[in-house]
Amino acid sequence: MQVITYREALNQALSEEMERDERVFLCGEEVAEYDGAYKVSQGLLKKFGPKRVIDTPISETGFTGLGIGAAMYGLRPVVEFMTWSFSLVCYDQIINNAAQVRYMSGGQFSVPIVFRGSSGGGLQVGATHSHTPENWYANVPALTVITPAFPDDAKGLLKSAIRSNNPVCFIENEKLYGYKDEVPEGEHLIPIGKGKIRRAGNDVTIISNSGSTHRALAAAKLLAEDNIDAEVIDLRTIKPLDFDLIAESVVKTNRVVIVEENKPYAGWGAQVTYEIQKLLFDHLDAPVNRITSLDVPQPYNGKLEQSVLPNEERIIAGVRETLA
Amino acid sequence: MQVITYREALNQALSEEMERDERVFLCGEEVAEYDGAYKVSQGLLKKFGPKRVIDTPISETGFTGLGIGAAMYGLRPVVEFMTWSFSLVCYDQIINNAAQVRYMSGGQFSVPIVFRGSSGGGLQVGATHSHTPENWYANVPALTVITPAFPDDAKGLLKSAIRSNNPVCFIENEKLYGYKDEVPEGEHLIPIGKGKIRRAGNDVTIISNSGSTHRALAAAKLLAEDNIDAEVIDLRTIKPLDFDLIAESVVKTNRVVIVEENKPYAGWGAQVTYEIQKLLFDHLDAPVNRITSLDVPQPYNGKLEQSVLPNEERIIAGVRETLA
Amino acid sequence: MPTADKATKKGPSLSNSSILPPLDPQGKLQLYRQMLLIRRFEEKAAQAFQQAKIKGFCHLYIGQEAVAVGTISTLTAEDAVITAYRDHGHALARGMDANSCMAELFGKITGCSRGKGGSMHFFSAEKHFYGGHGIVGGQSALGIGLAFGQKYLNTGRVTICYLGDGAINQGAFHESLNIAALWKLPIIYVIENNGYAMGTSVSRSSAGDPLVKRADGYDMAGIIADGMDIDDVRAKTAEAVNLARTESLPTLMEIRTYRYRGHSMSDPGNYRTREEIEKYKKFDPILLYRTRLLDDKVTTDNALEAIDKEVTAEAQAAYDFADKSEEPAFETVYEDIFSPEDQIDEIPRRNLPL
Amino acid sequence: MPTADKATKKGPSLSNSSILPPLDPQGKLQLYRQMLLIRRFEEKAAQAFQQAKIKGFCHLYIGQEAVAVGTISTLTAEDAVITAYRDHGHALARGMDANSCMAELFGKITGCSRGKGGSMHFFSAEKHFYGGHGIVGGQSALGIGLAFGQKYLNTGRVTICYLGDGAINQGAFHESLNIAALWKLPIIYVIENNGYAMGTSVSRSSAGDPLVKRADGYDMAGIIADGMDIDDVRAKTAEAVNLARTESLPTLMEIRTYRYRGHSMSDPGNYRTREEIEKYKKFDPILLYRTRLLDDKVTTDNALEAIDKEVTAEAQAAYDFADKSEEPAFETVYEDIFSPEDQIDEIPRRNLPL
Ligand SMILES: Cc1ncc(C[n+]2csc(CCOP(=O)(O)OP(=O)(O)O)c2C)c(N)n1
Ligand SMILES: Cc1ncc(C[n+]2csc(CCOP(=O)(O)OP(=O)(O)O)c2C)c(N)n1
Ligand SMILES: [Mg+2]
Ligand SMILES: [Mg+2]
Repeated sequence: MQVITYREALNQALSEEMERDERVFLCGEEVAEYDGAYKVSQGLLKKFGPKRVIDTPISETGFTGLGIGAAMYGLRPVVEFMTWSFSLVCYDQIINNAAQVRYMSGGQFSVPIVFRGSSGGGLQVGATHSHTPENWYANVPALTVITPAFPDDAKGLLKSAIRSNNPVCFIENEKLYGYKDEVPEGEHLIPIGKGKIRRAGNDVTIISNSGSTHRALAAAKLLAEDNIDAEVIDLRTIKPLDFDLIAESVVKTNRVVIVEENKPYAGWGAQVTYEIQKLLFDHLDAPVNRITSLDVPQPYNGKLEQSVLPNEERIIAGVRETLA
Repeated sequence: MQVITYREALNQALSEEMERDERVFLCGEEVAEYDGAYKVSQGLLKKFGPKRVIDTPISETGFTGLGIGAAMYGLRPVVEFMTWSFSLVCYDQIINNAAQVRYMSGGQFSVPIVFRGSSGGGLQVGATHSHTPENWYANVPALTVITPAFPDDAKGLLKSAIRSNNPVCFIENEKLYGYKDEVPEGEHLIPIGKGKIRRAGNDVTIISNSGSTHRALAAAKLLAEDNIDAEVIDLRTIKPLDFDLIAESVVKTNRVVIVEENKPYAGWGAQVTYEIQKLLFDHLDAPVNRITSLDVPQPYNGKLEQSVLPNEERIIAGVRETLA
Repeated sequence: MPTADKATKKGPSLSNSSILPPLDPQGKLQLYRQMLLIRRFEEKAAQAFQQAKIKGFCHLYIGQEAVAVGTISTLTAEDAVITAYRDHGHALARGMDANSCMAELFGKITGCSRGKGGSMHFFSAEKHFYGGHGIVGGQSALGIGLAFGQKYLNTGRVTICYLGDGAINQGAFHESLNIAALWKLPIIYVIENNGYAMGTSVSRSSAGDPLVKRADGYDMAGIIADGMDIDDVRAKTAEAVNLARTESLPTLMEIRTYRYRGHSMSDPGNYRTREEIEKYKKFDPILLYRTRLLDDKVTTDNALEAIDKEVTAEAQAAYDFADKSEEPAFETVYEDIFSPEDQIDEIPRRNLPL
Repeated sequence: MPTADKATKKGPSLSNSSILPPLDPQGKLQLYRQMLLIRRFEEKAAQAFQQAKIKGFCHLYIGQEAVAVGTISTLTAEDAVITAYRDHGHALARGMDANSCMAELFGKITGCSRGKGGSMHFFSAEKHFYGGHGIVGGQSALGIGLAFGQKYLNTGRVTICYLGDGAINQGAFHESLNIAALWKLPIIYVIENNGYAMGTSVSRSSAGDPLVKRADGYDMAGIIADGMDIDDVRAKTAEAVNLARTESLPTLMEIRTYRYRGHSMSDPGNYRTREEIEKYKKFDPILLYRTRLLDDKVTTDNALEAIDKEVTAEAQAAYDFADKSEEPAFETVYEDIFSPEDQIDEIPRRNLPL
């Protein structure tokens, strides 16, 4: 199987889907002539031309709205945010328009659109540029939120997202763009709404997504040296949640640690906690524990930022606490 | 004691604080000559003149940013959103600027600002106009989120919010503007971050805020007829949470139902659930139960909308489930 | 004041002579009929609102009828229309059924948005009516998306996107103007300048006069029309539509009009005098057109009365239809959220545990 | 190309003759020194970035020095300055200490934002420098707030708010222009038109030429200056500052400039040719001013060399200071979030259970 980066996997998904369906187009800042700020769209302008790979002005509200209108008109736009942090300037378009037009029109207009781009902290770009917007969007009825951790999922889920007839927030992780792994060539669809066990284990269930899955796996490895056998679930899709998969694991381990980069107050892990304690109350031998970002704005300094993120040290401590 | 409406209580708070401190000014759409879309600012233009009570263009990003800049400059702005649903167009200003400038400047610039306005559903104004943004803002480090349910709190908390040296999201409830109750005249400060027991009880703790507190109280009354004795906590401040008050009650009742108008996925009640199960695990005799809005966009039709809201019927069923 | 004969033109590309073929009497009466239907429909709606059969917000269009009817009359049935929350007039001018519009106001399942949208959120895929949008200025960004789709798919169609004089101060509008001009999209932005955004007069909300001047900054064509005179509206709009259709170029129009009623049904309207309203009523677009039709001997008093009877009956029928229609069943609350998937497996949506 | 002698003026209120008193030789050398300090500082920063002592984004200002130095030289020390993420030049021109600026780039506790802001988020309350803002266009709304505060408090002060040519297409900017004009706020918006927004040339991002034309729509004064010529920058800015200070009226300036380096340190810059860059280097603002100073016999080669030595040493000292400074202690992560309360009880903030 090919071994390619997360970035290349996304690029393949875009390329294959654009080839497959003429209605798919990509727009965003620097996606065309610059080949993408993070090179996810490398080569696409050359391949598909300026009609379908389109550089926009720095007008997120304008081009997000444009994408939604075009989707209502029957196209299948992929709108790139250079980073999801910049989606805050067009929050209204995503929520009031993309997510609600179908409902408000009594089902007359669908909005088959994918919003995608990088996100997350750890790159020392400061508080304005380091948001993890999962919870803000997952809270919105009618939005689907996908956060792949591995190249194969990046490809397979992006292809599924583009084929979905509904608005999808596809939240990539900047730190993973260079991560390499096996990815099937050609047609490769990962189902939306399905998590995956990335490490089987019996002692504790660690639930994570995106960059946090890698942190969780690293922590699990270290815990194994101490004979703590953690199961790591990579949610992949944040909404809808694959609760069946969670339940199966929790029924087995009876202990849960959630690792999420969201800021803590009402992050997505709070929802997962709610559902677990509500539906699996008698299966819990300890409180669900969350390892989140600290409840502070993102600092620039590298050491401070590392301490803000849900780092391995804190995950390990969290697991030990849960097992204590 | 004077018996006045929630609206009048807010008006008194504004008026008293503007009188007290010349740096306080109010801006927003229709706050001046129109006396406020919901008449919260009635008479203030007449009293304080157009320098301090200012009609803005329909430019939420512009005037929110203006407020933040003015706060950095030493003024104490109160920025009115006609409804909080319209704050989605200026989400970036609130999060990246109001909530982060102090941190990013290493503490050099404070942002003493109050964002306030109506919110909530039940008025049949459709999906674009019925948001309850508590969770979106409470998630943000450095924001304080206040949601008064009663006129006395409306007055006392707004006065405290205006005197705070930090950015406060003060989320009023449109359905409560006409609600009348006793309110102390003149100086009356309610501490931010303190909840209040609005009904004492022993069987179950109902945690709520804003409009939901009234629904919870109504449900508690009906439950009492069935000899179910519910304690109703009105959080008043959503962030920071008054966890001590919650804990005291939960240790007594061992059962919790949260009533919130937020959409369910990662609403504020999910955070409260997380904290309760984490810190009071052994005190829970049943899962924490949440009665939230349904996970659908807000429909216009009145009956549908009532079914979407956390109505009394659902609260009662939720309490029964928790006690079962 | 309306600016009959004071219309100015900007931008190099607008043709100088009207490119509309003259209307036959039938066509003229049709315009009259549409304007009057909107008025009677809304008078009925106002009544229903008083009876609490309509709830929430209800923004009436009375006084502005010549704008929607005039502009839309220059379009083909397949061109796209999108507007703000004051959308009854545009919906009816677009040919949407009065019954389904009234039923939507009543929140009934027979409504044009199945009772889910309400007054501010009318939609009709069939009539290429893309809403009805509640957030001020938000639709301007969707508008470029429709025009983009039209161009992308080579449809030869154009889009009209309406917004209010107050809405021009939303950032979304400016971002959209820039993109429309930069990418040469076939869109006509129509600022319906009715003098007020709620209680705020234009001069208190917008720097720069006339509003249409803002087009210049984007090297976009700009044009002013008198919204009380449907012929002027049609002539000016036709130029803009022609520019969009033949050269795929956008235009910003400012159409000067006036609303007689409050901003919404709950607006006492203290920000303007009764005299001002009365003055504008002398320029009533329906009255004006009526006089012109009679002066030009296009029709007779009797014929116009007959039309009034017809549309009054149509409005009443809509009221009755709406009143008798069913409320949506509870289950519909969960419908219309997600489009069925046809290219991937259905996504396993679940109701969150509540 | 820079537009020396092609500057145009718009708006009725700008005075025609320069209102700046002529600079004495000392003053001229001071301008030269500031520009050169910025350049040497950033060359050092580039080096430190290569050494991975600076992380994240680092947007260099090299080539644009005459804009920050020229504009800020027309202000008093108490006027307000606010800009975007390409902020090193403005910070130094504002008189912020090179040590604290370099230390901020290194993320040290001695940095001007205590190591929390980084390159994009410089601040100094003492120097009336209101940031350093990372979200494109976002600062334009804060700018009207500063100017509003200045007017409200009757300070007689003015604000300069900088933004890039790409930033003018953010809605925030337009909303702010409208409010600035409508409320007559003492603000000067300076578009630093360096030809590119990352890899997107102006003509690919902005409809309308020149950019400053967008001021017309708001009946706001607009003015173009040659950003490679510090004297032109000063003369034009002084007019705008005067208008703000004496009549409390805003101006939109477009200052044409060029950046020699990539958008940020990680930009390979394939979107423009080496020739283009070389062409602009002939207009280098520092070189140009140096030549003028020598031609005008204001100073000598030797004196200018001495200045170069001084600022090079200052940049090196800043590097050494930054390098030797302490990292912030872990506890500081929880500091600077909340301002202490002095009118109400301290709010019982608690760390969330993690
Ligand atoms: C972003 C946003 N802010 C505020 C409102 C509330 N609002 C609804 S209509 C309106 C006035 C709009 O005036 P105008 O654009 O002139 O349109 P008109 O009502 O005159 O048709 C306001 C402020 C809103 N719906 N959306
Ligand atoms: C809202 C937003 N969108 C996108 C970005 C990413 N971004 C940072 S700088 C930049 C280009 C800005 O160009 P310009 O305004 O011309 O300023 P310059 O970099 O030339 O100084 C972009 C797209 C951002 N920071 N904020
Ligand atoms: Mg209006
Ligand atoms: Mg630039």
